[in-house]
Amino acid sequence: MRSKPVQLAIAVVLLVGVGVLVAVFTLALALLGEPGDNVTVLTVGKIVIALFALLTLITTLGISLVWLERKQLGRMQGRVGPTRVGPFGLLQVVADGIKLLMKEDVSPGSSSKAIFYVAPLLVFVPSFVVWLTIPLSEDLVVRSLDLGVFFFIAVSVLSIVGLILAGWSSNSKYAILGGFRSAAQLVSYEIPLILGVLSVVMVADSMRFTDVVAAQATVPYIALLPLAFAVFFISGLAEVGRTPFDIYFAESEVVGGPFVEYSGAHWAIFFLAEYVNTFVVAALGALLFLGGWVWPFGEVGQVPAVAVFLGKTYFLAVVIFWVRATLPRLRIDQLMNVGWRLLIPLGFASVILIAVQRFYGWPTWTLTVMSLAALVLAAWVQLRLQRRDAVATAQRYAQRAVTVQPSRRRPTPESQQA
Amino acid sequence: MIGTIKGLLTTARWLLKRPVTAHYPEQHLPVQQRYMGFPALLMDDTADEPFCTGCMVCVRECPTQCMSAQMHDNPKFADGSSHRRKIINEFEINLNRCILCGICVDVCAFDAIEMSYEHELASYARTGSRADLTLLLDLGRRYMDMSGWSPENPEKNVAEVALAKRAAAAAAKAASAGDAAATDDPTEDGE
Amino acid sequence: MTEQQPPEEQAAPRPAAHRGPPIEVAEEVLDARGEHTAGALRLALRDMALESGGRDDVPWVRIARENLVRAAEACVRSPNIRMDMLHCMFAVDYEERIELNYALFSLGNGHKALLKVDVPPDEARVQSLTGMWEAAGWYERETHDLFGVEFDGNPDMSPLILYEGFEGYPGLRSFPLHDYEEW
Amino acid sequence: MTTEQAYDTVDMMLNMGPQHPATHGVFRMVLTVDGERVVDVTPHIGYLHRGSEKLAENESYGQVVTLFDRLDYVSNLNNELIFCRAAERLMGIEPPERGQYIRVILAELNRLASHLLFIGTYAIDLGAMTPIMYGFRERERIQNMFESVTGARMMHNFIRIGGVKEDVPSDFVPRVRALLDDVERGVQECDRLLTFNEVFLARTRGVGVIDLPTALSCGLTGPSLRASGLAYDVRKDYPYEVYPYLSYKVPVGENGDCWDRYYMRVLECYESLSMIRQCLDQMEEGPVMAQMRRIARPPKGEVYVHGENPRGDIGVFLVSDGTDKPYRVKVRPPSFCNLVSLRPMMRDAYIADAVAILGSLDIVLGEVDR
Repeated sequence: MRSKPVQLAIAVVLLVGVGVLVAVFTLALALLGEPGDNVTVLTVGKIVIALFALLTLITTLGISLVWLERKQLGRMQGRVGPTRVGPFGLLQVVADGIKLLMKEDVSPGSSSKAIFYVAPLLVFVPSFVVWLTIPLSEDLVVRSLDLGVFFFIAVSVLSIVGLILAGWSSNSKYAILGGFRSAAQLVSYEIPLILGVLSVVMVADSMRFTDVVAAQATVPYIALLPLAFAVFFISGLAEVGRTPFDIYFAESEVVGGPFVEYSGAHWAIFFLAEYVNTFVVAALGALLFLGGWVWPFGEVGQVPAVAVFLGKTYFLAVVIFWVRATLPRLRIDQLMNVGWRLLIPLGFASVILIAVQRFYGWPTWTLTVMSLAALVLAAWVQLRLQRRDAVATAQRYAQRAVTVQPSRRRPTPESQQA
Repeated sequence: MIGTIKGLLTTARWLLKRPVTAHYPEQHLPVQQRYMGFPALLMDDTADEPFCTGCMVCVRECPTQCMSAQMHDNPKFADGSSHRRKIINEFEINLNRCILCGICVDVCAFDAIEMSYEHELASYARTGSRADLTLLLDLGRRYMDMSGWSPENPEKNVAEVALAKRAAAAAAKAASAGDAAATDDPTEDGE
Repeated sequence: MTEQQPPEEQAAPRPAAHRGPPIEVAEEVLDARGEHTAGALRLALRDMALESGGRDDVPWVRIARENLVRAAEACVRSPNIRMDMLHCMFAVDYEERIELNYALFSLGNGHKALLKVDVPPDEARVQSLTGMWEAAGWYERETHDLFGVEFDGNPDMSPLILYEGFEGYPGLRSFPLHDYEEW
Repeated sequence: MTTEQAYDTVDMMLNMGPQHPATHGVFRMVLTVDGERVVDVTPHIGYLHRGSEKLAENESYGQVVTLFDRLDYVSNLNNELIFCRAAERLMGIEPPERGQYIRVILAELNRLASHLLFIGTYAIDLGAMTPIMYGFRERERIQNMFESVTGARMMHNFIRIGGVKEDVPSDFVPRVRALLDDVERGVQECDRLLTFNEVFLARTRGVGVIDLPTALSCGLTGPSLRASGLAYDVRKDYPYEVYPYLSYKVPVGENGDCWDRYYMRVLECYESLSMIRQCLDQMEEGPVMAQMRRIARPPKGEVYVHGENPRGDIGVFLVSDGTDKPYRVKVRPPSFCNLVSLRPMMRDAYIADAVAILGSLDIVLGEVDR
């Protein structure tokens, strides 16, 4: 254990480091220039530098989530989480990363080497590319596309290819099972995810992230569209494979799924991609439903705006980890049931509700009411079908238990004397 | 739904509680008084020699045969500073094989061996877990200091008491003008 | 470690653990429950029982090995016994004979009994009871591994707890324990 | 024409174990799977076979207790108890009452620890990672208690033939009472976290169903058998030690599915708590060890004794030839026998269910392989 001053000093250094990262990111945006610029060596150089800055930022955000998850899970389980490396174990993830990079990179002898080594990149690149349209604040965005939301969805789906290829090329049974699982799961859950996002787009009337955020200046969409948020959040969990939907790399069943044969740096890339994806889903939730950087203060300066946005994002990430600390994982058929029989109908219900409200021009609060009603209905059905039965069974067991009375009496002192 | 919410609240409650983790190398959990660590040999300070006479009972009774012992004639018996005719010469415990069952302590008639509080004897060499007489006596010394150990049958085993008793008996015999016969001796021949 | 205990415990007399007089040999007798079971068993196996005895509530009946399946069936079918569980099955090597013991339990009627079958070591072979209790399969495989007893009718006699190609039967008394080199 | 015929698919052999996170040690099952469906399962055991029964033939009676410690290494005291009971029955001695109370208290504490471990590992099999921490936290407390009584956290060698090694420390009763309150809170916490959790219910209810006749035929015992609907508990049906002095409940299930097997154990935790409290109330001062010779040398004879372990019905068959070493020791390990019912349970299961079913049997490989 280091002394307090040293810990504080390292914490300050880390904070400054994050600040520098954001500054470098901003600088990179300035360097990137406009797409119409003439391509010269200088612009290419600038773009390369900018991409590196972007990559650094995203990596840092990703590994910050690793730390957050470990720490939070630890505390929720009565443990302390990482404490050894750096203050509060902040540098633990860096140490892990270095360890992973230095490990021997083993691949199965019968694997398809080319695909095997390309697959991690195919998983990581989409989660990197989606950052092109995700704004950290009003101006802090690489390209604020008109179809930003669409671009995000279109690109993020690509990572499935990487997962399937990883599973396929490993030539391992667990990996192929995990690959199939991931294909089934991710493709299925794209639909409710899109439906949830579509609800927001319908209300905001734009696919540009900054417009969506601006439209939430007074009321965040989570208050307006709780149903859409629930659908989006649950399918978002499934999209990034967080518990209870982590079935494609379930340790206790398929031992890591597509990643089972990977080691060293390649595994580290998968790992990083997983957390960057988690961050992306949390950021998307913050942008689409929690009002991004505008709410609760309205429009503020550049730096507080980033802080507000990151705060909301980390809050959602904490909720994701909280769910992980609590729930077991579903089975593949149950996962499909939840996706196709519950989330997609609910997603369509949300879309239809919004369409009706828009068509007839009802006041916006009716959206909240209708959304909540649909949510309550779904919850009621679940309670009725599943929980009531289980609780009744448990009560019956408690009553049915065979009571055993003492068959012999202990000899009391009186009886012994008698 | 309700079950999940209850679960979420249960896990959230622990965010506010203190973790139960012990930071191991800095913080050692207190060892309970009866803790059975690796066996150690104890020293009879009054004669400056181990209690152990090498009678081999523990060696025979050990379920894993992790011990070996060798006795020799006690030079101190000759000069009268000890009542032990035989004394341990070499004693070795293979701590890799020891299963900490405590049977050796149960069978020892001389209070010579005790389960000490030692449980952190990791070493880098494979032979590092072979504890010889010196190490065992060191461990025993540490155990005696930590636990305030005193022998169960001092009149039988502690040299000072036994010698005093013998002297007293001899004096009594001398007083009654009888021939001083050999007093009963607790040691027995091993092997 | 008595010294570490507080003084009031020291004052209490130590239980005279190692000093008591030798205990008389307990007779092998059945209690009421065992007698009840033994009576029912005698009725069911009257023409097959070679020898019987028992201790406390576990009577045992020795039968010839040709009668094993018949006896087991009688134990299962007989309405006042109805041994519904094969609690355990094991062999004891008495060198001149291998004794197979079938511990039969009737959870419904509260009976416990041992069915004993002797097989000669040079021709250790009995009928399998897998048809009656599914549990018999694994016990028989284990007994085959350790004692080399063959069970006719067991569908799967592959080694259970030893590896394929293990030589010898380590459960037998004649199997060397210490001077055995595996690799 | 079915899909199989149309596409000429073949079943895949999936080798689960001996190094698999969910097989609880070195257990291996070869699953024949059709996609995610399990068609057949072949369990393989023996990776941890140490020949305990053979070793016991060459150890004296006192030393055999240490071997029994290592069979079911999460409920050691229950194992010690059953061997000592067998030897005592053979020798015709009965331990003093205080000794019996101490034995029962320790055995029930061990049952609590074992069930807490089960709840935790079962949750982690199903993907929930928190209950194991809560379960282990309480188990650590129980093990601390063991350490203060027996001197060891797991391999105690405390229950001896004729009683227990030594009397409990003077502050034992208040400490255990405080411990029980803590553990009760811990069990409730796990209960709240898991029992009625919707995902947990979905994963365990109706999964791995085994009906009573099959369960009996497979030799299933313990909580797993009670989950199938038969109130068979050795403590109730063939009371031993001081169990007849206690009043308690034997929980019985109906469906025989994984959730029932899990819930039986949760309910048993509460029953164990109540049993220990009764024992503490009833226990009186007195000797803890019967008067017997220093070296146990039972007369010639044989005895079959069984008792209730956390995992089921453990039986010990002990043959003595009159020497100080047993002629033959045979253990009927509950986990071994419960594993026989794995195959009937796995009908129509998914791969994920295979893990859930195996976890619900709560096997300990040290005991399966001996």
